[in-house]
Amino acid sequence: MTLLTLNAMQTNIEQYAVLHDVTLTVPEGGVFVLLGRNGAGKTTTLRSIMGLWRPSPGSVTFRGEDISALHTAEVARKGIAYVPENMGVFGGLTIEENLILATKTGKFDTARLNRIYDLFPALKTFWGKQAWSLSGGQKQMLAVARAIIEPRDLILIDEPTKGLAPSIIDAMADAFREISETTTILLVEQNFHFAKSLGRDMAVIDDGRIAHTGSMADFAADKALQDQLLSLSA
Amino acid sequence: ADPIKIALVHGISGSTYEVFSKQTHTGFQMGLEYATGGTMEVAGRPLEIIIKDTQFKPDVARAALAEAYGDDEVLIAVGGTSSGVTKGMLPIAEEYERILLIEPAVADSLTGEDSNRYVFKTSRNSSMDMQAQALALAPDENLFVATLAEDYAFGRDGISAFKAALDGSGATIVTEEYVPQKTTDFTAATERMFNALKDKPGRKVILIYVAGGGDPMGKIQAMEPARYDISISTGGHILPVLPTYKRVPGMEGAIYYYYEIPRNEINDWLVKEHQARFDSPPDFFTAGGMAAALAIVKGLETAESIDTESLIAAMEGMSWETPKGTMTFRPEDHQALQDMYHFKIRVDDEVDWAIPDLVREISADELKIPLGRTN
Amino acid sequence: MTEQNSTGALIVKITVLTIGAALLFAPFLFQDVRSLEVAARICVFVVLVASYDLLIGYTGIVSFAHTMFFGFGAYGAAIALKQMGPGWDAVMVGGLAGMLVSLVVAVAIGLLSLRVKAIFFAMITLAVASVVLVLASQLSDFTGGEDGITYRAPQLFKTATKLAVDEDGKVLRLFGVKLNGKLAAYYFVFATSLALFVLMFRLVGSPLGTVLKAIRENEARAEAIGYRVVSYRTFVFCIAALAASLAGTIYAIWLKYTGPDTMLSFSIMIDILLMVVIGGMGTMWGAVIGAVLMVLAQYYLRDLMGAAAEATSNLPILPELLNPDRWLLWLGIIFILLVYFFPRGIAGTIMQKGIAK
Amino acid sequence: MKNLTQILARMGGVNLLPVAVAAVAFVLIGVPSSWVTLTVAGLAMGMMIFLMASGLSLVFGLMDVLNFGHSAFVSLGAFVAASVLTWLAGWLGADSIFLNVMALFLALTAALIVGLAGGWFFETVIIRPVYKDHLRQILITMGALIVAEQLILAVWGGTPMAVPRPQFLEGAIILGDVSIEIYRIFAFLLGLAVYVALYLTLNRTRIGLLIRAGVENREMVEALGFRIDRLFIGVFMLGSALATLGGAMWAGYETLISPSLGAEMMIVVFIVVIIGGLGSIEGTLLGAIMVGLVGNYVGFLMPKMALASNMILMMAILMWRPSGLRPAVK
Amino acid sequence: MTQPSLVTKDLTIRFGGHLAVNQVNCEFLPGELTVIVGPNGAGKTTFFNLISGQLAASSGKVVKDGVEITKMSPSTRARHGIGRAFQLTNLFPQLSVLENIRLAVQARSGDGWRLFKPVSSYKELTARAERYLEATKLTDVAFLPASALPHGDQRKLEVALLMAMEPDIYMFDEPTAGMSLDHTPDVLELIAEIKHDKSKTVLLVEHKMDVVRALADRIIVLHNGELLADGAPDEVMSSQIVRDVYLGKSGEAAA
Ligand SMILES: Nc1ncnc2c1ncn2[C@@H]1O[C@H](COP(=O)(O)OP(=O)(O)OP(=O)(O)O)[C@@H](O)[C@H]1O
Ligand SMILES: Nc1ncnc2c1ncn2[C@@H]1O[C@H](COP(=O)(O)OP(=O)(O)OP(=O)(O)O)[C@@H](O)[C@H]1O
Ligand SMILES: [Mg+2]
Ligand SMILES: [Mg+2]
Repeated sequence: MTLLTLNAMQTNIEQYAVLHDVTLTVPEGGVFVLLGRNGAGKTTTLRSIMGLWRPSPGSVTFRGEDISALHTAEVARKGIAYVPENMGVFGGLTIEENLILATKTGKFDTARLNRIYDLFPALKTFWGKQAWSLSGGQKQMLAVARAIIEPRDLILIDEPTKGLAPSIIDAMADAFREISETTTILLVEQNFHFAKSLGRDMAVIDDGRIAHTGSMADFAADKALQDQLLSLSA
Repeated sequence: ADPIKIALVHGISGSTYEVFSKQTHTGFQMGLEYATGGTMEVAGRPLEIIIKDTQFKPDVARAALAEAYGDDEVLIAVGGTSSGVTKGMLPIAEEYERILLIEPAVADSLTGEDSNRYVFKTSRNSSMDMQAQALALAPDENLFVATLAEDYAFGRDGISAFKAALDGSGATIVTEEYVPQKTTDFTAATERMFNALKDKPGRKVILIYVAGGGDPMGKIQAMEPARYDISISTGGHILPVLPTYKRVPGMEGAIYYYYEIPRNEINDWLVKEHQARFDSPPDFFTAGGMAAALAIVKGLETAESIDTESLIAAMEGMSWETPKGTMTFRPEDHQALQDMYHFKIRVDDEVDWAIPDLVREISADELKIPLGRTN
Repeated sequence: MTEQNSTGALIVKITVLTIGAALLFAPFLFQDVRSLEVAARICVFVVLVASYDLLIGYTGIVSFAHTMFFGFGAYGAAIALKQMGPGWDAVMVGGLAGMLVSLVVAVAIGLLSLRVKAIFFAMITLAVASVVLVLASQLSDFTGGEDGITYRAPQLFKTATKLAVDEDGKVLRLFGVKLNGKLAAYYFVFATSLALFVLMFRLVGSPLGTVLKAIRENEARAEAIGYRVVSYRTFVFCIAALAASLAGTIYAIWLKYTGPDTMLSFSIMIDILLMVVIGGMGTMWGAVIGAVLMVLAQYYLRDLMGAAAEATSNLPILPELLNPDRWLLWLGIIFILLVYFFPRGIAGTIMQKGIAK
Repeated sequence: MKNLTQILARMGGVNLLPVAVAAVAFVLIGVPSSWVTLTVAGLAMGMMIFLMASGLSLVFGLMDVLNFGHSAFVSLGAFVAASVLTWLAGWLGADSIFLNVMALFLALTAALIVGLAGGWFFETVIIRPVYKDHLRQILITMGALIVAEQLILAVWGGTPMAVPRPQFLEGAIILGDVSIEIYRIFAFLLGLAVYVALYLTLNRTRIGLLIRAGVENREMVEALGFRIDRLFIGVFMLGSALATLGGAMWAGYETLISPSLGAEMMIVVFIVVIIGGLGSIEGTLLGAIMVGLVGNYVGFLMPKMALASNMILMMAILMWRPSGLRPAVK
Repeated sequence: MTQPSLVTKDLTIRFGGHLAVNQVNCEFLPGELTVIVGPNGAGKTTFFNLISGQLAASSGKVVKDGVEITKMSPSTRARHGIGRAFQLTNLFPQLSVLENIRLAVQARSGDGWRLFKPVSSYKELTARAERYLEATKLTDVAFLPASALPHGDQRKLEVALLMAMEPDIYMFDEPTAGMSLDHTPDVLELIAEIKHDKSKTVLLVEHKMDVVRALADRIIVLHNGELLADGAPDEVMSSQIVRDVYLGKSGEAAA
C-alpha cells in the first residue's frame, strides 16, 4: 500500500530552483530512508511535504488525497509529524510544555510517556526546565520525543542522530524499529550506518532530483553505487 | 486692477487645533464680506486670499510665510494658530518688511521684545484673560484663592498676570499649584488646594487656568469642593467645551466671546449669517477672524496708498468696529485692546452646552495690559 | 555579483547623484523661496537620517532619543547666538557646547543601558528624550519654553548682505539669482551637510561598518570572535549623536529660530524613522532618498492633492478623500504600502532587484 | 539578608511593592484623609491604565508585536462610546437606573465590537506581514496610527467632544474628609473583572502556551497542527477590544475628549507594560497600579517631580530588574 | 617538556542545583589534539563555554599560557587567542559567506576600529578570507547570505570562521554533525593540519567514533560534569566505564 506519493515535485525558494523533479513513492509501514549530499534538497523535500514550501508544479498525495494545497496545520492533522533539522524546540517553554503542545488533547498517554522516559532519561530529569538550557543532544531528543508522543501515520525526520551519543543512537534505532511497525517513518540521514540498520526502502536525492530508488539491502550491498551517489568510499 | 493679496497662514493639518484655524478662516471670510458689502473689493481692487498650512510646525510656518511674502507677494499675512509657531514667524515679517497680523495666537510675548513693528495683533492676550478673570472675582480682603495652572511658560505667565491684577485688592493667594502639561489626574493638586484653603475664613476660590484638555474643572467639582465652601472659577471656553461647564452651574469667570453676549450690529449679522450658513452659532475664533478682516479692510481704506508703510501708519492707533465692539491697536506694540465679559454659568436642559450669562462687560480701559514693546 | 555592482545599485547611485546635483544647483534651478527652504531642509535631514541609520540600520540599535541630540546642537547654537549676539564665535561656542552635551549624554546612556534588551533600550531613550523635552519647556528663561527662541545668524547670512555688487551698488545677480546672504547661508548648509554625509559614508564602508552589521546580525557571535560589542555600540551611538547634534546646529543657523516643535519633538523622531524606512535601512543611499521623498511630501503633497481634488471635483467621494487637509491620511497610507511592498525600503529593494542570479 | 528576601518572596515578592509604596507614602503625607483619597484615586487610575495597557501587553508580550497603533484603538473606543452616550443622552438623563445602565452597557458594547472588528482588520492587513520584525512593526503601526487618527478626525472632527456620563456614576462618596469618586470605583471594578477573566484564560488553557510557542517558531506550531494564524487574529482582536474598552472608560473619566487622547496615553501605557515585564498580565496590573499610586503620591508630595515620576520609576525598576517586575518569558 | 597552553583548575559551574561542570582539572599542550567525549548533557559544551567565556565559572580558574582569563569577557579571551566554533550553528545570517569570514580575519588583525578607508582597500584581509574560503570549499557560495546555505555548508562556514580567527586554542564542537560523508574528510583534514603546526592546541567534541579514532592524540571523558577518564585513545576507549556510560552496545562492536 502506498502511503505517500510525490509527483514530479518542483520547489523554488525565492528565485532559486531547488527541487527540479522529485518523484517518490513511500509505501505504508517501515522506515523509508532519503539519502543525499549536503545541499541536495532533502530538507526542502520534507518541507514541501509539510506545506512549509509550496511545490509548483508537482503534487503531494497522502493516502490518495492531494495535500499539496493544504495549510501546514491541516497537513499535520492528517497524522503527519515533522522533526525539522534545526529541531524547532520552543526554548521559552519547559520540556513538559513542549510535549503537551504535541499532544492532541493536552493530556499524556502514560504508556508512551514512559517509553519516552526510557529512551531519553534526560527528558525526565529536566522535565520542568526551559528548553533553551538543554544541551544540543537533549534538544534533539526532545524534538524526536515530540514526534512520537502521539500515534501518527507518518513521521518526517530530518537527521535525528546528529549530536547524539552512540548509546542513545542505538536506543533510538530500537525505538524507531518498534514504532515503524505501526507508523511509517520517512528518515533523512547522513549517518549511513544508522540508516542502513533501519531502512527497508530508500532513495537518493542529488541536485534536486531523485537519483536512485530501491531497497536498502540492495543499496547497502552495492559499494560502487554508494560511492557514486554519496562518496561513501570509506 | 491688480488684486490685493492676503495670506492666511495657519495650521490646518497635523493637530487637533486645526478646527480653531478653520473657525478663523470662516470668520475672516465673513468679515471681508461684511466690510466690502459682498463685493470683495477695496479701493476698486479685488481681494485675493491665499491659504497656507503651517502644519503646526514652526519651520514649515516660516517657509510658508516667506513663500507668501516672497513668491506670492502678498501684502498682508494673517496667522498663526499656536503661539510657538507664530513666534517663529515674527522675524520673517521683519525680513520681508511686510505686515503680519496675528490671529488667533494669544501669547503676550508675540507683541513683546522679540516682536517688531510689522507685527499687529487682533487676538486677545493672556494678560487680558487673566486680568478680566481677576476682576470677575471682585477681589477684596475677604477673598482667598488657590491657583491651578500647567507648568510651563504659558501657565506661569498667566498666573503672574493674575497675581498682578489682584495686587492691592487685599485678596490672598494661598497656594499656586502647577501640574505638568497634559495632566489627566488632578487629585493630588486638588488635595493640596483643599488643604490650603479649607480652614480659611471668607470666600474661597480655586482658580483654574489650564489650556489643554483634561477637564480639571469637572474633576475638581467631582471631589465636591462645596463641602468646604470652596467655589471654582475659570475662564470661558469655546462652544464644544462648554457642555462640560454644566457640572458647575453658577460659576463665575471671564470670557473672550460668546455669541449671545455682545450687542452690536456686526455681531447680530455674524450670528444670523453663521446660523444660516452652518446651522451653528459662531465661536471664539470666528469672531476673532472677523475682527482681523475688519481691521484689514479699514486699514486699507484709510491708508494713503496701498503699501506696507502707509498701512502701518494707518493702523497704528486705529480704532475699528468688530463683533465684540470697538477695538484699538495700541500704537506702541500694535496689540488690539478690547472688551472682555464677566459671566455666570446657567444650565438650561434644552441647550446642549452650559450658557455663560453676561454679568458685566469689562471694558478695555479697565484692563491694565502691560506694554510689550515700544516701536 | 556583489550587491555593489547590480544594475539596481547603479540606478540608486545615479538617482542619489542626481539629487546631489539638484541640491548643489538648487538656488539656480528653483528660484522661489519655498524651494530653497525645502532644499536646505533636505540637506539637514539627510545628515540626520544617515546618522540615525548608523544606529538602526547598521547596528540594530533602536533609539528614540535622536531628536534630543539634534535639539542639543540646535539649542546650543540658538542660546549662544541669542546671548552672545550674532557671530561666528557664538556659532562655534554653541556648536561645541551642543556636541559636548550630546557626547556626555550619549556616553552615559550608552554605558548604562546598551547592555539591556533592545526594546528596553528604546524605552529608556524615549524616557530620557521626554525628560529633556520637558526640561526645555520648563527652563523657559533659557530656552524660550514652548515658544522657542528667535535670534540672528552671523552677518554673512543675512538676506540683506550683498556678496557681490554691480556698478550701482545693487546686489549682483547670476542667472537671475541674487548673490546675497541667503545664498551664502544655503551653501553653508549644503557644504557642511555634504561633508558630514561623506564622513558617515566612509564610515559604513570601512571595516568598522562591517563590524556594526555583524553586531546587528549576531551580537553573541561578534563578541565570540573578538569584538567588544558594548564599546562598538557605545562608540557608534556617540558618533550618531555628534552628527545629529551638528545637524541641529546647522539647521538652527539656517532657521534663525529654535523651538521644541522644530528641534526636539517626538514628531520629528517619527519623521526620521519614516525617512529611514522609506529610503531603506542599512544603506546610506537610502537615507538620501528617504529624506528627499519625505520632505517633498511634507511640502508638496498638499498642493498635489489640492490639484487632484480640483481635477476630480465632479466625481463622487474622491474629492472628499483628496481634500488637502487630509494629506496626512495619504502619507500614512503611502507609508504603510511602502513598508508592505518595499520591506527593505526603496533603495534596498531596488538594489536587491538588480542582483544577477 | 538572605532570609529577609526569602520571607518577602514567600509573602508575595514584588507584589508587595505597591503596599510598600503606600506605606512609605502614608508616613510622608501625614494627613490620613489625604492619603486615603490619594490612594483610592491612584488605585482606580491604575485600573484604568491597566484596561488600556492590558491589550498592548497581551499583544506585545505574547505575540511579540509592538503595536504603536494601539493608541488609535484607545481613541476609537473613546469616540465610539462617547457617540453612543451622546445619542442616548435621553436615557442618561432619565431617573431610571435601568435606562442609565443600559445606555452605559450599550456604549461599552459598541466600543468592544468596534475593537474586535478593528482588531481583525488590523491584524490581517497591517500586522500579518511584519511578525517577528520589531522595526517594521513599529513603523507600519505608526503609519496605521497616522491613518487612524486622520480617519477619526475626518469622522468626528477635531473639536473636543464632551462626553455625557450616566447620572449614577456622577459625584463622589464623602466619608469625613475623604472623597471617593463613584466613577473611579466603577472603573476599578471593571478593571478587576477584566484582569480575572484574562488571568483564567491565559493560565487555565493551552492558549497562552500556544501563543508563546507560536511567537518563537511559528512554522513549528503549525507543523504540530495548530492554525496559529487564526489564534493570532483572535489574540489581536481581543487586545484591540481591550484597548477600545479602556478608551471608552477613559472617555467617561476625561469627559472631554479629542482624537489625540490615545496618543497622549501611549507613553504611560508603554511604561506600564515595560515595568510589569513582558507578556505577563499580572505584571501589567502591578505596573499600572504602581504608576497610578506613585503619580498621585508624588503629585501631592513633590509636584515638580510629577511628570518625571513615571520615567524615574521605569528606570529604577529596569535597573533593579532588567526584564521588568514579573516577566513571563525569559 | 612543553608548557601547557591551557589549564583548567577546579573549573565548576552550577545552574541552580545542577552541577553542569564539576571541578574539572585539565592541562592541554600545544601540538596536541584532545577529543572530549561523553553522553549528551555531560557538560562538554558547557566546558567550552567556560573556557571561551560565554558562561562565567561559579568557581575555579582557566589559565592560558600562564595568564588567568577566568574573569575576562568573551571578546577579550578571543583576542587572547581562544577560538571556538559552535555546536548549534551561530553565524551572521544576512551577511555573505565572504563577509562572515572577513569579519573573523579582521577581528584577528585588530582592524575593527579602522574608520574611514573602505573595506575593499584592505586587500590583505580579503585575500586571507579567500584562502579560508578555498580551504573549506565554500568559494562557490561566497556571495550567498549565510542563511541560504544548506545545513552542511553552514557547518563548514562555522569551521571556516574559527580557522580565520587563527587562535592558539581551537575548540570544535561537533564540527561534522549533519555533514555529508563527501564533505567530512575535508574538514577533518583541516583539523589535522592545525595539529601539525606544533604551536596550536586543539579541543574537539565529537560523537562519531571513527572521527575520534582517526584524529585523537588523547581523549578525555566527561560524565555528569565530572572528568571521568583522561588518557591515550585506545586505553580510554577500551575502559569498561566508558563503555558503560557512553558507548553502549556499539562500543562493544567497535572495541
Ligand atoms: N532560503 C534559501 N535561499 C536560497 N537557497 C536556499 C535557501 N534554502 C535552501 N537553499 C538551497 O537549496 C538547496 C537544498 O537545500 P536543502 O536544505 O534542502 O539541502 P539538504 O539536502 O537538506 O542539505 P543538508 O544535508 O546540508 O541539510 C541548497 O543548495 C541551498 O543552497
Ligand atoms: N544556561 C544553562 N542553564 C541551565 N542549565 C544548563 C545551561 N546550559 C547547560 N545546562 C545544562 O547543563 C548540562 C550540560 O550541558 P552541555 O550543553 O554542556 O552538554 P553537552 O555535553 O555539550 O551535551 P551534548 O552532547 O548533547 O551537546 C545539560 O544538562 C544542560 O541542561
Ligand atoms: Mg537538510
Ligand atoms: Mg554540546
